[in-house]
Amino acid sequence: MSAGPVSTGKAAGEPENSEPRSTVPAGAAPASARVSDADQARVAGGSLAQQVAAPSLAGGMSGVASPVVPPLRKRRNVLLWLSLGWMALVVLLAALAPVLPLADYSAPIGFPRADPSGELDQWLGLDNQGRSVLSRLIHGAQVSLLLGLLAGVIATTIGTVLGLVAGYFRGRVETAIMFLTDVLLAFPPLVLLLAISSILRPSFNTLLLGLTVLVIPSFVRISRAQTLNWAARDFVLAARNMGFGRVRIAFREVLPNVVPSVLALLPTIVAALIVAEGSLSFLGLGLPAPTPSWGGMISDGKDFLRLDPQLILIPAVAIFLTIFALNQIGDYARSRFDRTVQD
Amino acid sequence: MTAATAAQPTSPLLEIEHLHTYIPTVGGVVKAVDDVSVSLPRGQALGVVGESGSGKSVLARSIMGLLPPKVVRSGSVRFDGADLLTRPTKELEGLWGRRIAMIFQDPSRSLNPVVKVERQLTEGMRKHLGVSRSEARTRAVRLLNEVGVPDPERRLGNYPGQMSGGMRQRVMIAVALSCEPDLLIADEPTTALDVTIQRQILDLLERLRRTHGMSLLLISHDLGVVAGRTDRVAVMYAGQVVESGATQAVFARPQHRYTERLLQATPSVTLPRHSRLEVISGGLPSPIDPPQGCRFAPRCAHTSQACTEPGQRWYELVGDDHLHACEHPAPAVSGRVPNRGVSVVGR
Amino acid sequence: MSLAGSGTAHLRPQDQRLLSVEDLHVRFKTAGGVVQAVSGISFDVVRGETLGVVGESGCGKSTAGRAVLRLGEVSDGNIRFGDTDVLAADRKQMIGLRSRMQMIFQDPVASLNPRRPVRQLVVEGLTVTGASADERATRARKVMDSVGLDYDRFADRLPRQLSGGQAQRVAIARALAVGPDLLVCDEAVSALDVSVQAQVINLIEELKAEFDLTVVFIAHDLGVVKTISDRVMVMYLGKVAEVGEPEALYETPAHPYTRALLDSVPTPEVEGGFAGPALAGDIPSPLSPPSGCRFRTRCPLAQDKCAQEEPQLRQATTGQYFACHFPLVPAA
Amino acid sequence: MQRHVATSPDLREFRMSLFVLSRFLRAALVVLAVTLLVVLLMSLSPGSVAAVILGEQATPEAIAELEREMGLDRPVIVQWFSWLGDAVTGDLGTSPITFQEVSTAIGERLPVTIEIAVLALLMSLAMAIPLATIAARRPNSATDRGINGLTSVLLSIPAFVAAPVFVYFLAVQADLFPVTGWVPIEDGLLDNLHTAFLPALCVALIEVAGFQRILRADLGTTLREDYVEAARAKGMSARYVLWRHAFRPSSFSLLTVAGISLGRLIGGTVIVEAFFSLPGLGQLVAVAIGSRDIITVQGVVAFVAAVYVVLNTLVDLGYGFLDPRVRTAVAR
Repeated sequence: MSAGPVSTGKAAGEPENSEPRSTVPAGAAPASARVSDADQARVAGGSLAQQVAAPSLAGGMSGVASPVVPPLRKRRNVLLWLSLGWMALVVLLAALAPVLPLADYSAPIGFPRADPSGELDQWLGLDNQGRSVLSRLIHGAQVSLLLGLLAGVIATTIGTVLGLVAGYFRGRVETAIMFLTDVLLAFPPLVLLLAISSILRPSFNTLLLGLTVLVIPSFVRISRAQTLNWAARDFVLAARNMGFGRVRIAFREVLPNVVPSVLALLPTIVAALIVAEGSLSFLGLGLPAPTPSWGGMISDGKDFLRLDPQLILIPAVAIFLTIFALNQIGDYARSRFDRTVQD
Repeated sequence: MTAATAAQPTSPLLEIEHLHTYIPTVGGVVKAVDDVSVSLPRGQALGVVGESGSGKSVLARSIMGLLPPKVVRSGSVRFDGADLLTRPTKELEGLWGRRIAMIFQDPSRSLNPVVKVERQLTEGMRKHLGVSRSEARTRAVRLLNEVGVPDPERRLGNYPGQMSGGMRQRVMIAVALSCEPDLLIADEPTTALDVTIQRQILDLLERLRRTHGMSLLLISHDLGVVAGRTDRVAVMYAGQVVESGATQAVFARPQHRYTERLLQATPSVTLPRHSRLEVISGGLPSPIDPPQGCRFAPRCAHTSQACTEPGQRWYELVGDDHLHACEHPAPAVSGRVPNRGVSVVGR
Repeated sequence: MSLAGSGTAHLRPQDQRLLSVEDLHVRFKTAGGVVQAVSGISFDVVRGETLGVVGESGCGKSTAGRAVLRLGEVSDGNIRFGDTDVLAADRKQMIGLRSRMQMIFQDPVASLNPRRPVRQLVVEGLTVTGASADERATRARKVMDSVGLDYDRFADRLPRQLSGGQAQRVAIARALAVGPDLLVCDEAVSALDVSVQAQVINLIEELKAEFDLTVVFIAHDLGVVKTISDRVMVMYLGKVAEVGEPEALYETPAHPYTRALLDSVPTPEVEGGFAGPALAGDIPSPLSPPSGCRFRTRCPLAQDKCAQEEPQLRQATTGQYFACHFPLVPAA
Repeated sequence: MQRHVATSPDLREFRMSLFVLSRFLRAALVVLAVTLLVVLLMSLSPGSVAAVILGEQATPEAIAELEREMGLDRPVIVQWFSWLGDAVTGDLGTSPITFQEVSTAIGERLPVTIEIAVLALLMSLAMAIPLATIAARRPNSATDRGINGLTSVLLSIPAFVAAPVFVYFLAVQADLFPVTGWVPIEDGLLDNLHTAFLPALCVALIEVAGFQRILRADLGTTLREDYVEAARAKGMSARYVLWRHAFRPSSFSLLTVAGISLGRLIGGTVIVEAFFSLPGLGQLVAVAIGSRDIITVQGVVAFVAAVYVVLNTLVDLGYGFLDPRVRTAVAR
């Protein structure tokens, strides 16, 4: 009633209707009893009112109390914190690898396949060439993480822009971009990687190129789908109505809404990239020896499976935990930032 | 509405007393329905009106028992004498569709898009009435005819996507009608439809209710929809009923300040050009932590200390079978209400 | 009078019009064929008045509203705003025009970018004209004040932290900020609850007077349109059925469709809830609209002539204009 | 705007076949582009096939001579056309290393790869479907979260980790399966499955999570639909509603993803084929890449891409036939 004091006409001068109210304490009356006729009184407006039983007084008075319901507690996501902890540890160790007091990853320091012992370098034992497994594990993390992250970030950038352009500007540009995406998707991924690394000789740069190309289509697709979704909303029309140009609307209005969903995909994609890199190394087409890599360590260890399974189990556990942690973080990111999941 | 109950010669078909429906969420417990008592006599139509957030849709689902497991209900919902709140789901499933049927707001979403009309229409009959496939089909054709779906034989083979919104709602009504239920709960049955189609559906509901002797619980945010098509009405606000009574009486002499305001805020086709609408200032109270006493008090212009005392106190307007929970009821002659008897146009 | 459209008899003298639309056609290509969303409608809006546009879904009212602002495709027709030909305007002219014509959308929350705070949203339009940050902040305060939103309380909120009514106020403030002459409200109150709807309608009325606005108010609610409009246009399946002053149109409708619409409005004021009989049948597909009069398939008065000949707009003795061969009120 | 559109059956059929045709045309174009890309990639390779054939002692003149004979000195585009011309007749060339026709080599290896891929797909679906259905029944319950955790674990076991670890525990320690080797299906189905089980399991695990999640998510969405509530309100039991109303509309994305997975698996069994020494396509291509047998690589990649694209197109079309919503949308 924003009109002020003169709205209902009668409101100001109207007598208080509280007089006729029964003096019987409301909740005391039995649920179906009526207040006796003596309590009736004429109300100024002409209506006859009487108080009847109060069906709803709080507390035990009316017979049925409101139910006691504990509110839902926000679940603490223990796995998420453990995952973040593990990733922090891996990143930290990988980053500090050069300055850690570790043996050289490429030089033998004892008997091949020596069992683990108390010394730091031999803490996880030695590999089939007598090199420190711990040192190779930590240095291997460096390569895997760096490749996965770099390829992921580059692909995110390229993929998001391509998807945005395809989804917002439509027409021929979209046809061309989506056709290229389909072509890339049609390549068997591992075969594509194998081909690239065998033709161009495996090096950090060729692997980076291969891995980036491999995952760009995923980002193009999600970015385009998100763009289509957001561009159909009225705020985009409102922005056009304000006189903004198409490029500005695409990048200033639509893009900020698309980015969270795309970024939420990043951890999962990084995990997939680490798997891809591991697979290549496992097939012997990763970075050339003696550069260590987790996939390569498993490959090296597989001939000694019967007697020294730890050579495989140690890198296997490291890979498993890392992928698991990244996927957990990815799940959380998607549930938190991907608006389409919630809608 | 216990007082009203006592006055009824026979027991009502549906009698809800002190119904609470609380929904636990991470932010707190939403008191979606908070101590509601209403009853629906046999063969009558009860309207429930309220704006969004008033709890009217949750009320419908609480009656049925169609709620997620975490939702907590207390009080009682007696349907033909039996308290539905305490019945196991298995037993309720025998009731749903058979004795209580329900139709929903958006017919394009309440029919399964990938299942043909025939199965959606016959599965209830096959389960509850145990009729054969061909018998169910015959009945289905008859039902579609009755609800005014042209060419029913062909329609049975259609998917819902191949029909218009009005046709889909007719099919939904046929589904609801298929086992001759005693009670039909219609939750905003025409909100998603155009006004001329809404009219057709309301007329259809009215006709079927009379020919089948059904009771109807009609839930709507639209006062007009409820006004013409119900015998009794309950007005809900923030999870509670604030006023109830014979529909004519409530609309002619609204007592609760909320009802009064709601009527006045509704733009009518009889209003003169640029007439200033009466508005209800402010917004809905928090459903988690509602104000004590009258929940409308924070938005009301006629409040006193009494309004903030905990609980609702009920008053009856004698002669009208008309209850309200307002400490400062609207005078019978107030605002535009008396003028509302004028027909839309002179014809 | 153009023969292709449904007539232009109802248009007022050129010098009074702020906006005039003549023989507007909008056709969409879909997988199922060509949708005739708007088929040759004409209307005008005089400075300072409110034109209400009513009709059921698919009647083309929103499409027409968007066409006026060039927010949608226009297949054919002529739209003039002041002395500018809207459809022929180049980029630069269009930017100027945009600030003079603003739109309010149905879903207020969806019409606001979810990632921007209210403070930025309300002055979004000023960045086009290159206003300084200071100017924008001052203006934001001022327009928010005009629509009744407390700057300090709402400035930093995001759209999802607003109620429907508050979001619609923000949208109105955003439109006001650029100083428009014309406000097109596309179902601007349809998504709101009755109590909030009344607040927004009153607000639009107040602002109209305060800022000297001309309004095109598109809605499906006949009551809402009646209260707010100086002139009402009833549309059916892409055509104008009837147009005129609200009193004449609501009290003595000439077109059977207008009559049917009014009779379909449920009202607490009449015994039985409705003033007249129901209208049979469904709205036909806009892919293949009926020949002649588009309403004839549902019209209780339809005759052979209605299928063969499209009715043109004529004036009724009661003042309004209608497009019907067999009107309820005789033609003047 | 949803409305009923009556289209004649003939027109509907025509639109449908147009749609199918356009999908296959697109698929053919994608395969063409893949082969072109392969040829381009191969041409970037330092050192030609000729050099590989002639060995390290070959003189540059001899290499150039052989290159001319093989047509490798022509522009890439010309080489592509000539390869394409042969390929459409089924001739994918002859390996200069093994002197085997590439098409014959593919024919020999394909059954092994297909068996592993299909077996893996069936295994993962057999795990994913029950897990998803159980989880969807009680959203956010301990069971739901437990199942989600389990699939997260499975998702984190890549084939190159699974293969040696499973072999160590199930073959070396428990002696349930052979460590490596392959018994063709002709030599007995049981023995064949005995050798195929572990490799298939290794690639199946990582697929489970994807399948489970997509079905779980779709079931979750579907179970919140009004029509599910409406079916419950009819008195249908929760189990009936889950299987007869919710499952089908929820299974379409799973179907798509499974189809794509099958395509991907056919080109992605390289790791297990290498580890378990299985005579499949993956091994063929791995060996070919190792020996720089470009002709074979080119043939296999083109073949696998074609299989992948055709499978995807079929799944896409199958979608349309299974989902009446899509069907009506296209046929309109």
